[in-house]
Amino acid sequence: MDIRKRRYALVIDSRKCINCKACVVACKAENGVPTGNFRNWINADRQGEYPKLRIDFTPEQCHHCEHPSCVRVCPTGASWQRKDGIVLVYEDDCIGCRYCMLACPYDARYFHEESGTVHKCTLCNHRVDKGEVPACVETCPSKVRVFGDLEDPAGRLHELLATRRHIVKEPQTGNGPQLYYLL
Amino acid sequence: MSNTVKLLVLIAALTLPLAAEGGSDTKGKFFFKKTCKSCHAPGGSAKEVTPLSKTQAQWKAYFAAGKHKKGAEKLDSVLKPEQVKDVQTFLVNHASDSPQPETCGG
Amino acid sequence: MGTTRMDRRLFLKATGATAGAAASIQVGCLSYFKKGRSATADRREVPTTCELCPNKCSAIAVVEGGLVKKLNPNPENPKSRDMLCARGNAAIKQVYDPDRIKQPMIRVGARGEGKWKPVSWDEAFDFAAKKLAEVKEKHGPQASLWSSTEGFQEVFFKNLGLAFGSPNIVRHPTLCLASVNLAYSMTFGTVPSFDLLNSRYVIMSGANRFESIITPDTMDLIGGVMERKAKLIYLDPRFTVTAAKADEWYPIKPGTDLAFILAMIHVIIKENRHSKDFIAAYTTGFDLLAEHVKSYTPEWAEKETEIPAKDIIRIAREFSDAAPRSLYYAGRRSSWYQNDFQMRRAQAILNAIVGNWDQVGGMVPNAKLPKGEFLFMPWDEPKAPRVDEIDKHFPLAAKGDGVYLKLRENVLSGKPYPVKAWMVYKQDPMNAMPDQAKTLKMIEGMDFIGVIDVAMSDMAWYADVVFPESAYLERTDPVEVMAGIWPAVVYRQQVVKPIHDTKPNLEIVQGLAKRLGLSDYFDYTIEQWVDAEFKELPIPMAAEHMKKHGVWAASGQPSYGKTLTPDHRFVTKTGKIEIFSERLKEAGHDPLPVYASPEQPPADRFRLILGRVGYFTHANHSNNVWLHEFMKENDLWINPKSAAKLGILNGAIVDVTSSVGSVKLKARVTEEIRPDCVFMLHGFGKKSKMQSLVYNVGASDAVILETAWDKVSGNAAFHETFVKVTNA
Amino acid sequence: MHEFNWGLLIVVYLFLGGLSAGLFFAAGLANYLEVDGQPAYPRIARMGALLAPWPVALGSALLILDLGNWYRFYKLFTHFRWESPMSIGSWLLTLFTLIAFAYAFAWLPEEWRMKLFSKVPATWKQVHRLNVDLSAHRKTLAMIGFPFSIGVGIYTGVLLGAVSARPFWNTNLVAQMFLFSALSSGAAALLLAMVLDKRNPIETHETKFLITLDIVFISLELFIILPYLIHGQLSVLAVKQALWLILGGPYTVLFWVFFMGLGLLVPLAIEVYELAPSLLKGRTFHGSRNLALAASSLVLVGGFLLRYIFVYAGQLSSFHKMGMLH
Repeated sequence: MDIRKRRYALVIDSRKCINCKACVVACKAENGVPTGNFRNWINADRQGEYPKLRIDFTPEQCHHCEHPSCVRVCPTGASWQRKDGIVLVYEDDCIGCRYCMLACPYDARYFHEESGTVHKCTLCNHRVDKGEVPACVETCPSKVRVFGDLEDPAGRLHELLATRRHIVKEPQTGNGPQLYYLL
Repeated sequence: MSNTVKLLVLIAALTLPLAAEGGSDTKGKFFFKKTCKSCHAPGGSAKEVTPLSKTQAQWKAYFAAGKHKKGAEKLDSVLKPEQVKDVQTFLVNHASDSPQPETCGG
Repeated sequence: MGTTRMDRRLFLKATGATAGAAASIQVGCLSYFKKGRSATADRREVPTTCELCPNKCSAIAVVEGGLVKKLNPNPENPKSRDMLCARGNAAIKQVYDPDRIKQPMIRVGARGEGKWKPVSWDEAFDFAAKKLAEVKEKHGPQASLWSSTEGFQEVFFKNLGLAFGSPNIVRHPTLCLASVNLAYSMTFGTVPSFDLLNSRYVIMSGANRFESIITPDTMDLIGGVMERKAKLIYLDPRFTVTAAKADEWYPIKPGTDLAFILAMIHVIIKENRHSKDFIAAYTTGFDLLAEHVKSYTPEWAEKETEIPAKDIIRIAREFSDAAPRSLYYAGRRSSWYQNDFQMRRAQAILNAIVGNWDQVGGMVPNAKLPKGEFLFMPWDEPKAPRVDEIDKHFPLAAKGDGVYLKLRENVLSGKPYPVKAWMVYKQDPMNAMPDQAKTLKMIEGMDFIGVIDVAMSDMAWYADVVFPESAYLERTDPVEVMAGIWPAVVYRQQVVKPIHDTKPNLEIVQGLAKRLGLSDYFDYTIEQWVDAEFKELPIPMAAEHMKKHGVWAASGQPSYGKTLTPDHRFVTKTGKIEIFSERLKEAGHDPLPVYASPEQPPADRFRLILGRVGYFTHANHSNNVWLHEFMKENDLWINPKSAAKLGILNGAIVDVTSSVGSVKLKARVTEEIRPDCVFMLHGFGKKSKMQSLVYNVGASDAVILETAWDKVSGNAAFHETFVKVTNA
Repeated sequence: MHEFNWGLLIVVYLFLGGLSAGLFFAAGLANYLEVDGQPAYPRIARMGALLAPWPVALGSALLILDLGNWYRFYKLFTHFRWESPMSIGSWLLTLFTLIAFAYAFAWLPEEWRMKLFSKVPATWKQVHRLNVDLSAHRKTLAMIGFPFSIGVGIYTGVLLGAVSARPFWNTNLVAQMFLFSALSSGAAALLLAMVLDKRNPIETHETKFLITLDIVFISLELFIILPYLIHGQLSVLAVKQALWLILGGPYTVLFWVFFMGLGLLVPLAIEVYELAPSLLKGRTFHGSRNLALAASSLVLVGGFLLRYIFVYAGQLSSFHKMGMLH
């Protein structure tokens, strides 16, 4: 097995996002997300006055932060982070206090009524571990999302982040978000 | 085809009655695919033929001549007379200058 | 496999290439690496073909414990570009929808009352066959109407109608894109594809490609526009997602697109920017066109369209400069105005004179792939003429499709002959046709109505007998060749067994045929049919390949310019691209597009415009729980200025009234629409209680739309209705 | 993406936790104050001691009920995560509750204690070993309990204040605000209980003491709320936008009219009105029973509202959503 260090992240070219929501449904199917809850979604920011108008779409989900506040506040350690950066909830330890939901600057978590625990984007770790890409990335028609390993210097992420201007959202929270939005 | 032949075909086409009345397009397609296409298919024993191979006038002329195998054989020997009429209807309806607006699906 | 394989990473690199590398043609990068498919005892992966919209994307269904768990995109199909859209992903919920029709049903209450008796298939077949036979006996076979929508199994349904002896097969195109198809067919002899992947300049009239449906065109264009390789000019009275992504958006005055196009042609010819060599070699009638457009100046067009003349001139120049890599995009659903055909013709002509035919980044005639055909016994031609009198009124239109609205008029009037039985496959005329009251009247006049569908559409709700069709994931369908720039063959095979007492359409058709004495014409199984089709595919072990991969694409290398040889004959009357059309002249239509100002709404009315959103397909799927979450009802878009005048507040309930009906909708007061228009989305306000999420929620546009059609193609014109909006 | 993941149960829990802390603190303080070597307020000390453990016990029960999996609450104690305020809080709360119960036990009158243990079966020897007189250790227990009570008072604020994702909460002033509100609520609750206890009518000096205590705590609370508002206005945009929730947004009326007005300023005015003559002019303090009732009840309502407003408004505040809230 390859024991090279990995750091998974997503680069998002949100200019290409057309709000088709394929990613949202793919995630629902892949992860059995209940009706009314979402692990990923698309924000639409509409501005201007007729006829000078604009709409900006930005896909959102867990940012799999470097220093995730959700993991920090969890009283039982149920919220945890893998070495490769993926932030997960170990359901057996989750008592359902929902403190992590308040602590997430992106509102990326939801309470699963049936299990009484908190669920969130897993970056499709079950797929990633098989060498596949997350369901949202795979299905995206306009290829807004690029999944990859930041530790791979030859990887697509490095190339994009080196050549394109980008931002992260709410860096002031100190969470170190790992969803990179291209400008 | 030499130019002379082309010319002759053209003259023939213009002088012959233009319509093949009463044939069935559906049946024509069936017999064309079943009989003609058994040889006139890509990689078949004879040159590929499709309705688009000729114009309406050219098809009519061809059927008026009623010959097959470069004129060596009568069409009647391959298809029954009624089938010939059906095939003619089909080929004329779908000839290279026929009005056949494209549709969607189906 | 003979296809060029390419790593996804490389593909992204290729599409992400900078403008500096603009000269490179992006081809051959459409098949990616094959994803590892794991197989455990309980888990199967079955390739299939999506049916939720007409694009036919390839999908790989993941089955666990006998249930479809997930649909993944199949990278091998160039036409689905390794994606599935929201609808495609949500197809699982079509199968497991609690509202599905679970067994055949016969109506017991009044029509539309919703009282049903579950019956066996035998009972349903016997009942329908008896009714059909009665109508045939009394009024002749032509008294039956067979209407259907595009789909792999549509052919069987259509054939049943024909074998039954009815000429009255009526399909969806005249509610859809018949005007485009006819306009391009009349000009080029075929409807080409648009090479948006390589185009540098694209103009779209209201074709809302980034929002209403997701196809390769969507993906190619968004890449091009966002990587600054292509410029997109977009005309639409409404600020859509496409408008938001376009380089320039013009809220054109509705119905005046033809003026814009004619002015562009005027500028291009006046400034000598047309492609002279191409025109000389491949077209006829250019001189007549040059004369014809002399009066259509940009200044004149500015008054008509409200687009500044200087912009029209600039766009015309940019368009011709970018040629042949420039396109006036044809659009999909197209039927807006009564001059729609001529507007599309003008687009085709504009494209022709800049010489973008069969060029990289231009319009490309579709490449096809050979496929075998199952030869079944042919029936006698129906004896009666079509009830819509297509030969008389629309001699150029596609005969096999019929003209829907004219057909309804004639059925209602009983002339030229009565139509008393209506069989419907996969279609919802209740919502698809304007003026629902008329459709209801037509329903009332029927002695018998039978509907075949997966879900209980509004049409099914009004039927006498409902035959539940198996969902696409539950059945095997005929093989389909997808012609295009990158042609492919796709196959839909059964993924899971039907979960309810449903049947594939072929078996339903056979059940009816047997009782109608028509079995001889349907004496085959779907497997035989499909095997015959596999036989002529130009690949070894075709059947095995298709079952394993679900799709076969040619090398992925498109070829351009095949028709640009001196001896190529276009499938037109002259064998050339017909700028001037003798055939149109013969049929009594304008041989060159003539502009007439559209009627404008009076001061107290608005023009109602319609649209689609890619979460739903027409009136379908708004009841799909995963898609319904994105849009729970439709609303009425109205500009704040207009709303203020009427005292309408955002979110208030308003009455929207036309000459044929009235609906209630929530007002969405938004800057994103012209002040003289209001907009509503299609697909809500269902009458069927078995569409429980959208039953009586929002409103159906069909209730208020007035009947109008394009003069040449007979295509329904959906933007010709003026409505009054008042606080409810 | 539900807007409110924490609801009324959490509000009640935060309020009750603070109330216990305040009760314990006031009671402990009363225990330490002496006049001529004699406890100055023994009845206050006892009343507070006996009341203190119950609110927090009830509050903790509510908290557990609010969990998605209440039976997994024990997992809070199989882990200790120093980074998580909730983890620290759970331990703090538990220890405080135990101390508060022990302290209450130490204040239990002899006959009550005997009566209690008489109900325990004689065979339960281990239990009977607990039947000891702790009254001599009251001061020690109060001393141990003080930091815990302050800790619990602060913790209820830190629980919110530590959430960096919510600009409405994320300032160190929230902890102080909650602490002083807790202490004030404790004093007010004691006053209320003493006034309501008709068998042992409250004495004037007791009223005076509790009112004085409450005035001090309310004033301190006000001195935190003002900088909270001012600082927020001068802070980064997100915090400023978050404050809009109580400065024009949906919680404005609740905050200013009900919390600041009825819950803080009105009781403060009543208490000052009662105390001022004796303090400034040296007149005898009378202490109106009705005014004491009104003031103490209003303080409790205010304490509850503060937590209500913070729990709800705080959840609405967010760095990326605030711009769209306006």
